[in-house]
Amino acid sequence: MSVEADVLSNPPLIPPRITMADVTADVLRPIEKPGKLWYLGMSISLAALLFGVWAVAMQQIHGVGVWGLRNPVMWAFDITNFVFWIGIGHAGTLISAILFLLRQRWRTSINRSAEAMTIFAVMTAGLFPLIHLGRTWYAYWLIPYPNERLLWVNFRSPLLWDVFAVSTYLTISLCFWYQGLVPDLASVRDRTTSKLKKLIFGIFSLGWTGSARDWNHYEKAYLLLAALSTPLVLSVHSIVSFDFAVSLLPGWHTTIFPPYFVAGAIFSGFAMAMTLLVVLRRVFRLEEYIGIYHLEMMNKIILVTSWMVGYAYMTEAFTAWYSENPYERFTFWNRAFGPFAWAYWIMVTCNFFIPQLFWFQRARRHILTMFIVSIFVNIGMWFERFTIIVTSLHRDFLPASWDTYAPTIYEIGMTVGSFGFFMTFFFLFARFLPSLSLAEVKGVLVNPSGKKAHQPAEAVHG
Amino acid sequence: MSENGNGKKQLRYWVSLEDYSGDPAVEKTRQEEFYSKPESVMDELDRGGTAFSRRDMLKLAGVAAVFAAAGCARKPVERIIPYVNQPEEIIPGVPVWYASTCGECPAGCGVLVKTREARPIKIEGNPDHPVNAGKLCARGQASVLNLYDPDRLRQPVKLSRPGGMKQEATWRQADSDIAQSLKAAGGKVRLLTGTIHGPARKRLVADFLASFPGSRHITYDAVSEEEIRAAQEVCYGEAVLPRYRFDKADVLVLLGGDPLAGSFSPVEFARGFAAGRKVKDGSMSKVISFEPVLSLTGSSADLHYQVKPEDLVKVALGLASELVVIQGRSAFAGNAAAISALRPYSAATVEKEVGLPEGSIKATTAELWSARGKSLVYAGGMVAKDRSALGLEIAVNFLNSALENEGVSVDGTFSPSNQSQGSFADVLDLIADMRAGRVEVLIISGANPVYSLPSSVGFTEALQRVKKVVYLGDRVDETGELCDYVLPITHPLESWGDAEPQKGVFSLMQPALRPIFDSRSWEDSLFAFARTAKAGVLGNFTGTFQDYLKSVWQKEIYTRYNLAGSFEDFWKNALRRGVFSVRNEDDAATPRRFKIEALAQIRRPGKVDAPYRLSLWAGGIQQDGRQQNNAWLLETPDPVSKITWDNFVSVAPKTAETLGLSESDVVKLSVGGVDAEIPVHIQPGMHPEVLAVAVGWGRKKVGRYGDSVGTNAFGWGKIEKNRLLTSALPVEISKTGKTNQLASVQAHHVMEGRPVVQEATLAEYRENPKAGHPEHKEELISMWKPHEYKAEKWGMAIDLNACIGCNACVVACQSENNVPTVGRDQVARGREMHWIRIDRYYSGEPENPEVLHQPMLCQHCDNAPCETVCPTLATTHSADGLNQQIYNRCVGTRYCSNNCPYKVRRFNFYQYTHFYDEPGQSPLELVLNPDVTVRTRGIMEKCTFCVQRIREGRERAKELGKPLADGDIVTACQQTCPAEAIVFGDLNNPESRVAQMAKEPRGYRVLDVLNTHPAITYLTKIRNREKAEEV
Amino acid sequence: MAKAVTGAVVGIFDDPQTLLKAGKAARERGFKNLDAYMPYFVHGINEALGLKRSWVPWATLLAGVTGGSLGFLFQAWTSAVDWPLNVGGKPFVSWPAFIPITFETTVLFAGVTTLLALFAACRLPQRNPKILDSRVTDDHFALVVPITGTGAEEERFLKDAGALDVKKV
Amino acid sequence: MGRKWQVTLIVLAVLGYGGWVIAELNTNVGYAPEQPLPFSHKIHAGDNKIPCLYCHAPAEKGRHATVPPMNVCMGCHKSVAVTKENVIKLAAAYKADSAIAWVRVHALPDFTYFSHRWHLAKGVACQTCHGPVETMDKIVQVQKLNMGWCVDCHRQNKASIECITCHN
Repeated sequence: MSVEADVLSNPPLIPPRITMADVTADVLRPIEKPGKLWYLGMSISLAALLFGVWAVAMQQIHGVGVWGLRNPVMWAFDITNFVFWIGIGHAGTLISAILFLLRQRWRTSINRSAEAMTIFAVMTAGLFPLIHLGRTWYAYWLIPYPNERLLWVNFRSPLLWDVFAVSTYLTISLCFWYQGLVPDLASVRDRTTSKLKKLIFGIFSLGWTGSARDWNHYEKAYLLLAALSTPLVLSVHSIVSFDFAVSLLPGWHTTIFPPYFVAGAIFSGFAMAMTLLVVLRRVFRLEEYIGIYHLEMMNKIILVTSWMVGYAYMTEAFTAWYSENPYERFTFWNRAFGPFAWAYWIMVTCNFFIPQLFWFQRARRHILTMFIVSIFVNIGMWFERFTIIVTSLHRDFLPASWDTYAPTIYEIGMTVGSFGFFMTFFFLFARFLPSLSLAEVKGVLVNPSGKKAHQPAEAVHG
Repeated sequence: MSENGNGKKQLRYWVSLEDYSGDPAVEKTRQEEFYSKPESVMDELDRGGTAFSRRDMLKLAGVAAVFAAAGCARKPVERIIPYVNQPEEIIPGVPVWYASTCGECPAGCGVLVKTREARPIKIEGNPDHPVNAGKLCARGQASVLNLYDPDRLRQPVKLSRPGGMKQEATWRQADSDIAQSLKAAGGKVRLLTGTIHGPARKRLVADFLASFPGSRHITYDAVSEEEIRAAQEVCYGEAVLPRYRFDKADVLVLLGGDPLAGSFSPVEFARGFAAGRKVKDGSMSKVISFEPVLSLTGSSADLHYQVKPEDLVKVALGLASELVVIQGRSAFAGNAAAISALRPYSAATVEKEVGLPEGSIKATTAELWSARGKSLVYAGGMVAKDRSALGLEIAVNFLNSALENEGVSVDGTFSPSNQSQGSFADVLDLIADMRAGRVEVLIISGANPVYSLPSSVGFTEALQRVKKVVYLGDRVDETGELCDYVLPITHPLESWGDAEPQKGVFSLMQPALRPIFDSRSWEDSLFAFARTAKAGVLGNFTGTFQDYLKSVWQKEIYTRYNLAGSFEDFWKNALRRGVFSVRNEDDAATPRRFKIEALAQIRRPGKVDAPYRLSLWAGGIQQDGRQQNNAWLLETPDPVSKITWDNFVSVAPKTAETLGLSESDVVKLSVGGVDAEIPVHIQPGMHPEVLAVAVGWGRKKVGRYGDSVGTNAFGWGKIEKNRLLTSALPVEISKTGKTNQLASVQAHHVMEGRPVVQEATLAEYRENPKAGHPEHKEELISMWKPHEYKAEKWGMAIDLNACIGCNACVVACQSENNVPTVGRDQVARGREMHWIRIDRYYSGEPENPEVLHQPMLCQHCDNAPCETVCPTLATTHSADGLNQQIYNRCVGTRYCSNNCPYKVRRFNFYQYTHFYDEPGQSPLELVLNPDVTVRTRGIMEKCTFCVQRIREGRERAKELGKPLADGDIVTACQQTCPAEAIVFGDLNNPESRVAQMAKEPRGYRVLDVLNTHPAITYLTKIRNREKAEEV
Repeated sequence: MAKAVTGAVVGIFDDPQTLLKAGKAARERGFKNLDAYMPYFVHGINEALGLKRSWVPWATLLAGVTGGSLGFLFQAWTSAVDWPLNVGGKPFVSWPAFIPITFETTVLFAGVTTLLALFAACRLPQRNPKILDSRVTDDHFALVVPITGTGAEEERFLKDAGALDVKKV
Repeated sequence: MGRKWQVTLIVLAVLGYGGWVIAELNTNVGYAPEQPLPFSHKIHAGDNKIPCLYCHAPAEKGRHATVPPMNVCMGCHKSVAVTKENVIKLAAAYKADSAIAWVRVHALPDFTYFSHRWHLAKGVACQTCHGPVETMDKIVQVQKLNMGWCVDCHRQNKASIECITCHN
């Protein structure tokens, strides 16, 4: 089995002494017995989730009025969170699909958790379009189903595109993730001694046997799903950006938005994946599988995408100036120097200035540094969405309708709760499912059987 | 409304009204059989009852909340309770209109009351009425809400004084007790009322006084114009209140007056004022204002000069001096008395002393002289009421006479006004009498002296010396709680009455429904007292006030004017039309001779020895505070400051800087030892040495909405030589360190150079009718072919020159479209629900800005950005060009609002309709218009161009078998606009007024660069000035 | 003529390279219907065992085309035929606005079909899968050689090819 | 394989039927509550052939058809069938000046605008929406009266299906 180019220029992805059996044992260990840290993390997540449930319950009972929204700021934390989580949900599929297509083998250690992260992030994101509705109980009206009113929906509305994009993305990500899980579930099934687990994993592994014929179809389907997911992942955030780009609000109505949003999504997704992986490898002692090399590769991507969003900030400002459109110009001036300038500068600092640390290899390879930077990027990307939404809305065309915005405890609760929701799922995933792709990791082992210790594997195919 | 052949509204009239006998049994059945809420119906159902004694209720469509929207379970059981005997004139679902007179202030505007199933739901101006010609102010529009005020007194109350222990009383008990006191008083009876001017009402008061010989009637208006009348007496020999003809003034000079708001005939003045402001054949009126504050009228002025209140008289004298002494013009040129009186006030001196720009007096004089006979100098209002108020009015009279306006734009002989007759001196006499024990019975009606008199006059203390105080009012308010009896009076919509606002204009008030509560009109109460006392003429009169009214009209109008036809025909016609005018509108007044010796009465203007002086002012929304429990009005923004739910002290920006004050800081104002705390509003356009506070706020006992809202500024009034001074009061201002966030509906006040309100000077306009529009560099293109509008395409045109910013349209829309009020806290959070708002911008220097008012409502864009983004198709375009909002399809994404460049969409953040239909609010829900859906929480709403009125107009046309004509359909805002700034109609009909206006070179569409194709055309604001810099 | 298959012999390997070599050798020796069991996809096994190309991509293509056309036609039909409404002055068939959803339905149909096709191709789910050896989902590989005779030949072959363990099933 | 398909089909059928049932329940078809007096349209409109608009006169002039005011009932029942138990009850209620609280059967949501007048003017028969009332002893809701049902009829008759025709 080959690691090809990687082997030439880089140390092996995974220490050569690791065998296939080690992989199975190490990765499945948490499933057998979680550690104390897991319980701690889970409790914090549940507490945050509970706060969010309370906040959302109050909002649903009393109305959107409990939030700080007002005319003209009709969206703020709700849609900020939505876009933020959708963005987070991008790294997973990107790592899985695009890096798969690009044959980036270092993805194998992180793609499973990244995919899980995608799914949980999209689930979290998907809550916000529901929560933010004035009448959540009619959310199903956004679905074009035949009904007694004979009414359809407005296919011209970007919100409807969102409905399709997000649900498609969630479905396809689930398919992709699940397909990846099937062989691993079979591994658990064949390994566990517990009857119950055997039954459950037996059901979910669908009776996978690992036959070469099945693997033949499997590989093809995986490739196809990866190929479908790649434009999909790009389309989803493009469509989310259409929510803004298709409107006519200065600061929203921008053609740069689709690539800018996609880059931002990858950026934030990688940052979030970084945050999680740093924790995950520590909590589940997977340092050998998720090595510094993996993290460094991710940091390089963070650096690149940081420049992409930084470039987008500059382009936006330049276009506004160059357009001579007074509304557009004002909006960007207002972002940088208006009442919400603090949010803008948090965004620029966190997203552009701080990641520049990754020019230095020492920073790229230093766990604490990368952890802190990733947190900053998460914060910065949240504020990017906040800046786009709130600063554009609060001062638009008619100065008489200008106003301000301040969040309430319910919006903060909802936001904290969304992290709780996401983390709860992630901890459950790490506890009950193999957090690394066994099959794929085994595929990149230097010495799968452990027989020819410390020798590079021999290439079978070019 | 039913139709006769010519398509005009045919008015029904009230046929009979049950006798108010005061008999307990009758009273009881009346209470029982009157309105009930659906809730109470359900209660009885729950108790197993099936039979009801509800004669007047069929169904309150629209009242029941829209809870049945899409439940999966069986719908809640609904009951239908039919009439036992259906009144002939009622067809369920078809409105019935009554003509009446607005009872909210003595201006006496005529109204048409729209009732549905016997409940008034909307008030509109009566087009046949000579005073208001179909238009109404915000207060008039809001008065229908007062009818259903849940805090109205529901039965007679007896109080023990002092201490105010309340207990219920019966009418019989109260009447006999009061009658006894009246009989025993031996003429020591006083009747204290507001201005009363109907022939029958005046006769009733006279008869009542005659029934108890020795008794007296005192008229008291909290906001009065008595200086005008006093000056008229000095100058022309008779204490009349002239009818000011703003429509005849090509040049209008204002000296501290605010005729368009808070004055004695605001609708009439606004009509006349706006008529002159409209550009016709390249000309329009010119308005120059000299004032200490930025009043609503001043906000429309072409030139605005800031003058301290005590200096107004100097300006007036300076103008007169310039005209007569320097330029030697007018009939008074060379008059020695005039010259000697005016010589000290040369323009240069005045300009220097007062701080006016050089040449301003001369220029103003020149404008006035060039328009002599077609101009008007006006002063009045609370802001002008300082020590020299009388002198100011005399000087103004002199100017009007010198400018040959007397008899033209000042009508003191032909049809003078009766609209303000209060006399403060009389009130002081009354108080002296009360103190001296010369008053045994005091009956108060239509006045709230305990609230509106400064405590220094000692009315409250004097009240304790009166044996029996009877308050005829609709609630136990500040005055009521210090009386022996509070007898609930009917609302004007439940009452008979009459008015003669101007000589020869007789206006009739008739009830549109029977009293909701156990109440009695004040007239009937006077009857009952006299009858129970068996005293005088009234004691022998057997009928009700309705019969009395009819008999007085027969004698004093029908017989007096020798009218043709039978009296019954005359009466029916009067009821149908609501008004009978003997005034021939073509007749002119005769100019009176100005007594030149009057000039000698102008006292040498004094100086106010204080760094700041306080001016009180009466606005057009709260005026004297009698409607302070009206939530619609509380939430109507003050037209200039845009602040709701509070009053404030206005401070010039420079002054705020000097004193270190910022918006909403609470300061303590101290005037002659009277202290009160009040939040600060930084008001551009104020004179820097003047602080201003509106009266009409700070009531303590008015009800759930108005209690303790704001600060009572009447308390700062100062008594000097039997006169009440409300301006130029030396004031100390000190910070308290507290803040009280004012609930403003507008947070940003300048246009940031955007072409939102486009303006030009008259000179520029004459040169280029398109002046003021920004030049488009390129044509707007579209990817798509526009949709065709085959039949009508509704549109609107708004003349920014005419709009005075008064907010009448806001309240009219609220009333028509069931727009809820949201309360101070929600307004402060930017969630007011008004479908139409008036954006007010300042331009120029903050010290003396120009003001622009722009009504902003849904623009019904052809390419509506809101529609494209709605995922559920809750907002789409109709075939007649309306941007329709389907509430029950809305899920509340709020995306439409985000994408609306005009931000005219309103979101129901909470269940705001609880304002109307929460159980404790009963009977407020009866005000809801059953033709308009009540919106629930979580949905978006906005202006519909009054789609229900469009439908009604269509159905009317269909009924008559005629095509829709221009003007058949008017929106609520257009209907009430006193300035007639709003025109609605079919843009596809080239003959329609709206299509004509849309084509005018002045026409422009707001934000048209966005290619939204709004259906609303605005006409450029034209300033009547030569050059832009001449401010 | 191929003889009837009477069973199979399974050889367990612990190294992918050995497996590949064994597979190749088995095919060269003329064994038919070979199969292998692996914990992960070992590149080259298709060629080694002579497996056919998967048909799954055809299903994906078909579903994608169907999804896209249905998506677009559905939008056009509801917006322009069933109940045409003037939305923001746009034409009833605002085709540019329909592109995003057309794309999404394409991907949705194609993606879901891919997974379903995979299941169909692998005959999943199976109630009682034949698990040859629990180690093949962990760290071992298995080569399955169907037997047409006694099976001795196959057994021997596997042992020779380096199988750790050979058993008959 | 065959079993699987069968199971899938059955599940789908049950779901579809369930959805249909829920949708149908929501329409209140068949709603026929007890009324305070057992008024029979069959006797009045069927046997005695009293025209609908005789009692429901406002339907021609305005939005509401209304339950007739009691004076309309008493117009006949002063002299007709005065000895019947329920007519005696009716007369007693009328005399006591108290109305009967009927249970509403045909109801549209408050956010819809519907005018009987213009439907009658276009010649829509009462029975189109209310069913064969003249054969009913007790009034029962026959038609769904939901939006799809209204729109269907409007489409068939080329009436307006503009949103604001019914919603404002």
